[in-house]
Parts: sequence; structure tokens; C-alpha cells
Amino acid sequence: MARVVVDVMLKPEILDPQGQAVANALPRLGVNDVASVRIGRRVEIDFAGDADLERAREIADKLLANPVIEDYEIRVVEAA
Amino acid sequence: MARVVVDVMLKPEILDPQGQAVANALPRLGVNDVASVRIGRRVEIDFAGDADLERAREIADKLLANPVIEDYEIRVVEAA
Amino acid sequence: MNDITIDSVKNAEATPDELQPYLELGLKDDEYQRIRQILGRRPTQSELAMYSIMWSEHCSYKSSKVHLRQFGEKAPPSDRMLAGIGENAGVIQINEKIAVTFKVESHNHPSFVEPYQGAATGVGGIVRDILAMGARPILVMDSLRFGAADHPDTQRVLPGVVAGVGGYGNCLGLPNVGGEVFFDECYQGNPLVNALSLGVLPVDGLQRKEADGPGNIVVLMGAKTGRDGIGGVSVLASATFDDESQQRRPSVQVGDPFMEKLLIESCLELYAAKLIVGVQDLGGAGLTCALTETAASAGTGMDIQLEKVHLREASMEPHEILASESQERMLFIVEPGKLDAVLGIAQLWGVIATPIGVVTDTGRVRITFHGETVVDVPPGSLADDGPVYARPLREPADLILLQADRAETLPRPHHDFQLKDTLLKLAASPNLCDRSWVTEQYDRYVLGNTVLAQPEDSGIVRLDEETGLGVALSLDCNSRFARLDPYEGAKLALAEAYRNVAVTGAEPVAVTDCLNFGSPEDPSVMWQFAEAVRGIADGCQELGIPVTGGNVSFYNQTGAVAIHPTPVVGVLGVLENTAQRIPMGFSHTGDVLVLLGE
Amino acid sequence: MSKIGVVTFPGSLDDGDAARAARISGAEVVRLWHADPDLHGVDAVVLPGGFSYGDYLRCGAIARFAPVMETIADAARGGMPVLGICNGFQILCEAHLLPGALTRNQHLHFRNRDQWLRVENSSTAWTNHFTEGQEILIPVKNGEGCYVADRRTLDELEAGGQIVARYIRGNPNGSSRDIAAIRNEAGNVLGIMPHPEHAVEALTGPSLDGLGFFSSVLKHLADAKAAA
Ligand SMILES: Nc1ncnc2c1ncn2[C@@H]1O[C@H](COP(=O)(O)OP(=O)(O)O)[C@@H](O)[C@H]1O
Repeated sequence: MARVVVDVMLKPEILDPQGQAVANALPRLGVNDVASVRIGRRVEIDFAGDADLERAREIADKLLANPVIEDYEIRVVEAA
Repeated sequence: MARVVVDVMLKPEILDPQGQAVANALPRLGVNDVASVRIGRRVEIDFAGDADLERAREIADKLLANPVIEDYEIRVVEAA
Repeated sequence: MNDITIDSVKNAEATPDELQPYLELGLKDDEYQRIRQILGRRPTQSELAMYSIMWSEHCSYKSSKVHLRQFGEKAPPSDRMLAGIGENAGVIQINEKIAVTFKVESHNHPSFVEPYQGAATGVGGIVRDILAMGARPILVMDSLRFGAADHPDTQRVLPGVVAGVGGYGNCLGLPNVGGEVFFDECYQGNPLVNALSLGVLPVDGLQRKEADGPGNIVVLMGAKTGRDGIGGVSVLASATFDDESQQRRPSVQVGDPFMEKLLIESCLELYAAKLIVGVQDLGGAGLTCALTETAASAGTGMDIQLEKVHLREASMEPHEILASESQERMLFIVEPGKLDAVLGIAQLWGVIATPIGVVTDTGRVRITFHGETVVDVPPGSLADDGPVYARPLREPADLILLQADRAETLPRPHHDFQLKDTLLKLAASPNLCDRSWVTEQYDRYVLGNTVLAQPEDSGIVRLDEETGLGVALSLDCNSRFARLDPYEGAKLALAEAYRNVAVTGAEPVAVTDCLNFGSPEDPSVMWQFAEAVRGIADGCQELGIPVTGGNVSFYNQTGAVAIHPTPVVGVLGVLENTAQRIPMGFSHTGDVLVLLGE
Repeated sequence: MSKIGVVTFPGSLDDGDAARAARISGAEVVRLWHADPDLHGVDAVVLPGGFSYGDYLRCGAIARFAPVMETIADAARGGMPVLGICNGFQILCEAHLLPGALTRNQHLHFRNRDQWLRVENSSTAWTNHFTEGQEILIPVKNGEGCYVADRRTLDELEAGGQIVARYIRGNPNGSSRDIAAIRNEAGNVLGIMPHPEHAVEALTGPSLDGLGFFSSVLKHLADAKAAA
């Protein structure tokens, strides 16, 4: 079993209301030194056999990320 | 500027309908060697000054994750 | 994990003196002794789990049963009622062809722990009850109570609950046509989330839960079974019980409304094609309840092979599988010749369906796990013959003082600026202010039959496009009244819901209720409960409409302090033609205002 | 009689309502199934609202790969009128039949309200019965209805008359430039976030304005037949 992680984040120029909501809530927790928060998706793909980065990239391109608004990064990690 | 990343994932025993929906869609993309997909949140916290892991952990505990159903991991990364 | 030996019936017979954690599972000494008597031996782990679940307050109604009987005894005769208390939900005939089924249920505690999922799975659960009667669910309503509006915990719980009710109902495609939101400090540590659903079915399409016909196949359909909601039963893994094993056992369930939507469509196809003998939803008590209730109500037995259940985690043990509260599952009884057709419909909708056993004429539910018998019980002993308590009742000591503190003693406004202040205060108070922050998060348009929804006093939904036939529903309670006088307070809740339905032009025909109270072991709570039930039963008798079903939720308290008694009452009305409904608000300038009553 | 196809994906919710609206407008309705690539001779297609495949990843992301979508994409490129409502709009964007994307409402809540729109373009297959500048009242209900695109795309939409309707008297989801509906260049494919199918009967809707979309396409189809 091998795991590939795809991190999908909104492009920097796209507004991230969820991240902003968290950032806005921080002062209430007494946190004032955070400049910004952004929230994206972390997708863990477990392959039955070897980690297949090519395949994972294909999945990310077609399904996991919408290139109009999102960027992604992809990497193999050790499965837990 | 320093960035802390918090990866929030559903605990392994908790149902992940999102991941399941993606896993079920993969065969239609011609992908058949994926055993499972799980989807969580990736939160990027940019600190104005130094990365403050303690602070980030507090934010994660109080705001980002519900410990009843979610686990999180936290680490400092180089800001992009 | 693999070194755990399964506690089989054989093993239980060989080790009669093994200590069992029945107290931790909430069973009393005499209850445990009765189980040993019924079985003629000590129960296995799995059996103990099953009894502890089925004999819990939640499943057995052991404290409320003696009071709830009044609903049947005092009920006026109704030729509309096709199914009543004891079924998954009451069924009311609307005309020669159409019937509806409706019920309100609580999901209070889970909604405090994980507001979004707690509320979401509350909606999912009540919808499956409706589905199990043979009906297509067509609407939801929700009655919500929180602590003080400005308390930080309310700010955590309320948005999550509202998003959860909306998230699940919207994704199922069920319009939300009404409900309540109230704030009171008594709910600070114990918010109330009561959800109602209503469904429509053909009069001859009523489904039964009986597992009739030895030789018929038992089929489990829907989501895979995981370790959801089995926190309590986890003490059974005592051999390995440590922090880690407890961690594996979440007591919160995560809902999958998409799966439920597929389940609804599959079930309705199965019903329409007359492919099943019996059906039961899997609710709070999971497989345990579904297997024993279907067998007990038919007077049959079952042989179940538990390893056939599709699991989310392969390492699950038999008692965990039996206790799992995984959502979005249904159980069917199917004739062998129709099995392929049933599995075909499931496949069409992309839902897993698995034969897990057969109906027998043994009068025993026997469950094996990889060949070892782990359960061998008479199902009626779990489903019907649980303990029943007539608990002590005592009027709360502070009631006299509360009642003495009357509104007449409050200072009256004497100047117009004081009146203005009072008015502004009222308008701004969380209990009276605009509800659209909540209601805008709910889809009220889907299905295209919503005739009235917020901000109206009751929701109206059209059932038949040609004739305009429809139903009206209202869900109400004022728990401050109920605290002052639970008998009159419950009657007032009923009267309010009745009026809300009647003013639309609908004829009120039936009642459902959700009775939210503190601990039944506290005599003053039990007194409040008894009074409230008496109030609803008497009120229904006077109004001439029956209670068709509902739900009791006890143990709503923080420490020793109970919530206000909160008997939420839902009234169903019928409108021959929804086009004739009377909305609230003034229609035309020049209309005459008339005040009825004192 | 013109045939309007209404697609049902697993998780579609407003498919029955779209069918009802088409029927009330005088169309013959054909129900299409996500797994069946055959369009069964329909003249136009509606992708209805709902939560296809639970909308768990991104709304519309999975529905885009349904067998019926390939046929519909080809037909749309060939000029067949296609209307995507809410989830249908999301699917059209995911399938790149329309530019841009629909993201989480800026206030992060699902929002259901009766919404005023201004029709900005009546040269599409689905809006020719409206007059430009006409104000209509249609229910909106979505969690991810905030339309985004890069500035160039937005400017192009603007310049090309591809913005078909805008929110007025309040933007319910934070949509860029108050966009409620857009069309493709050819004008046969329309994506709209509010729900015309919920404004077709006086008893159940806030107006009858939704009927205009369906009568428009029927006129469009009749004109095309007359011209042929
Ligand atoms: N939790 C809720 N879910 C759905 N509708 C609600 C909810 N709470 C309130 N509503 C609706 O909002 C409207 C106003 O509610 P409320 O202020 O309680 O009215 P009233 O005081 O007239 O009973 C009613 O139509 C009611 O059904």
C-alpha cells in the first residue's frame, strides 16, 4: 500500500471566504499575530500497489482540482 | 512571514463520504488500482512574525478541528 | 486484534462465572439476573451488548411506557389511523388512495457534541423512519432550543446545528417548511434538536416490519457498517480496554445524505415493484434492534451470518457490528425468488445490498460469526419484554414559589417612553426576532409543492397537483409554560399547534410529539413528564384527534439540573384544496379586522 | 411538439420540478438518465438542480464524467439548447461548456430567498421571451453559487453580452459582478444559479417569471424548425 497526497488550494487571487472567516475569528481567541489563513483540501490517495504519481496527477488534473480556480501539489508519503 | 500548515483529517474510523464519492468515481476515469481516498482540510496559517507552533496548536484545537471526529497534524513550512 | 477470542455461546456455557461489565453498560443487577434467567446461562458479549441496548431507556421506554398508554386509552376513535403508536411512525389516511405518515424525533445529545453531524444525522434518522413505512418523504421541519443567545457555546452549537439540519435536508431534496428556534439558559449544556418528517404513500402501499415466512432472506442495504456510536458498548472489549481502544470507538456518527437519497430511491422502487415482505430502518440500536424487532413482531426466528455484513473496518468484533449505529442502512425481508430483482435495483442506484441470513420458524435469533454461534436469543425478550418501571413522582419543591411569582407583580410601564423601550426590547429579543438567518439556510422550494413555509404559522405542502389536496403542519411548545404547569403547558403546546394548523383553513387530524425531559430517576422530572403526557392525552381527547406516534428523550440535564419540561407537539391537518389556504398577514387595504375569543 | 430532456443524476433534486416547468410551458418532457448516453431524440436539455453525487468534492465535478454528459457536450457544441440550473450550471462550468467556476458563497451559508434579477441579454435560446432590462423574481437556493473567473474572462463576458442575468437589490452569494446567469458565445448554452423552475405556479412560487425561460426555448426551437 502506498499513499499519494494531493494538496489542493485556491489560487492566491481567488477569495477564500472560509480562510477569512477563521482569520476574523482569531482575535477573539486572543491571537493577533496571524497575517492570513487559507483553507484548502488535502486528499490522501492510497494505491493498492505502488504509488503511482502519474496516475495521481491525472486524477488531480481531471477530478480533484479545478484549474480555473485551484492549484495543487502532489507527493508520495509513507502510509500511516 | 512564516507559515504553519495544519492538516485536519477525519479519524480513520469515521465515515468519509467525500473520499468515498471520489473513490467511487475513479473507475469511470479508468483508474482501478486505488484502494481508498480520504479527504480532509489543509489550513495554511501565515504568521506576521515568527511561526508560533504553540499558537497554531491552540487555534487548531479550538477552531480548526473537532477532536471528537478529527485528528490534525501541524508543522512549520517555508512560506511560498 | 487477532488474538481476541470471540465470546461464543459455547464459551459462555463453559465459563458461567465470568464477570461481566453489565453495570457499565447501564444494566441493573436484577435486569442482569433476568437476562441470565431468560437464556439459562450467562449472556455472551454480543448478547449482553444487545440486551443493554434494547433495555436502555431510549429503546425500551421503560420509564415512560406506563404513562404513554394514555395516548391509546384516551384516543378518540379515528377511522383515518392506519398505523399508530408502536410502528416506526403513525399513518393517517387522507383519501381513498393517499395516506401520509409523520413523526418527530430528538437528536439532542449528539448535537451538543458535534453540532453539524448530530443535527444532520437527526434529520437522516427521522427520514428513514418515514421511509420504512413505505412512504416517500416529502418534507422536514425542525424544532430547536439553545442556551442564551450570547453565550459562547451557543455560538458554537447553533450555527452547526442549523447548517447540519440544512445540509442533510437540502441534500436529500426535502423542503423545510417550518419549525422553532428558542433560547433559554436551561438549554445551555443541553440544546434540543427535534426533527420532523412526513411522507406520502398509497393506502395499499403500507409496509410492514414483520419478518414473515421462514425461508425468506434477510437483506441489509446501504452504507457499510463502521464503529459509529458504539462508545458505550466499547467496555465489552475490556480485555484490551485502554485509552487507545476507546479512541477507536467514536460515539458520533457522520451522515452521508447522498447515500440516504440513493437509499430512498431504491426503497421506493422495491416497494412499487412489491419485491419485499418486510422492511425496517436501522436507527439508534442498529442491527440489534432491526433483527430482533422484525423477528419478534412476526413471531419467527432468524439465522444470521454476521461476517457477511459489509464492514468499514475489517477488525470489528461481533458485538460491535451488532451495536453499530452507522447511518443510512435498511433491513429487508425478501422471498428467495425475488432476491435477484432486489439486488438488481440496489445495483442500479449504486447501493450495496447483502443477504445476511434467513428467517426461521425457531422463535430464536441465532447469529454466527465465522461459524461460531455468538447469539442465541428469543427476540421478544429484547424487543417487547424489556423492563417496565412505574417510577416515583413528586411535584417539584420549587413549583409553589415559581407559581407565586406572577406577572402581576412586574413593574408596569407608565410613560410612553417606557412603552417604547419595552417594545424595542421585545422586538430585539432573541426569542421574538426574525428567524430568517436560520430559515434561509433551508431549501423550502425543492419538490415544487410548498404552498406555505416561513414566516407562516404552519407549513403547507400540496400532495396532489390535480386536486390541490394537501397537508398543513405545525410544531410548537412553550417550555416556560410547561415549567410552570406541565399539564397545562403541554395542553397549550397542543392547542398552539392545533390553532396554527386550523387558521390556514386545514382540518387538524392527528398529533405527534417529542417529549424532552430531564432524568426519569428524579421524581420531580418524572412528575413533570407524567403531567405533560396527561395534558396531551386529555387535550387530544377534547379536540378529538389521536396521538399517532412520537419520541421520548430523557436525561436532558446538566449535572443535577434538568431542562424545562419541553413537550414539543406537532399537529397534522388536511386541506382539500391548498389553493384555498389562508396565509397570515393582511391581504387588502380596507379588509375588516375581527378578534375572536376573549 | 418540441421535446425537452431533463437529466437525472444520482443526487439530482429539482429534476421533477424542471420537468413540471417544461410541461406547464407546453413541452413534451423526456427524462434522461445519467448512465444512458442516448438523448432519445430531445430538442433541448435541462441539467437540473440538486447535489449530484452528493457534491462532495466540488459541485458538479463528478457529474461531469457521467456518460450522458459526453453526448450532451457534443450536442451543445453542435448548437442544441442546454440549460443548467444551479447544480446544472456548476456541471456546465466543470465540463468547460461555460467559462469560470462557482465557489462557496462568500458568507459560507446555504441561502434560500426570493431574488430579483435583471435580464441583461435576451438573445439566447433560453431568454428570447424577456426584454433586456426586465426585472424578474426567481428563488435562489445554493451553498456554492458565487461565480468567479479571472478579470479577462469577466471582461470578455461583459463585452460579448454573455452575462445574461444579474442579481439586483442584493447579491445573495458574493458572485463577481453580480452575475446570476451566463451564456456561451453561441447563446445556446445557459447557466443560471437561481431556479426558474420554482417560479412557474402562483400557488408554489413567488412569481411566474420562470416560465419565460421555457417558453423562450420552445419559441427558439419552433423558429429553427420553421427556418429549416
Ligand atoms: N428551526 C426552524 N426551522 C424551520 N423553520 C423555522 C424554524 N424556526 C422558525 N421557523 C419558521 O420561521 C417563522 C417564524 O418563526 P417564529 O418566530 O417562531 O414564529 P411564531 O412566533 O409566529 O411561531 C415560522 O414560519 C417558523 O415556522
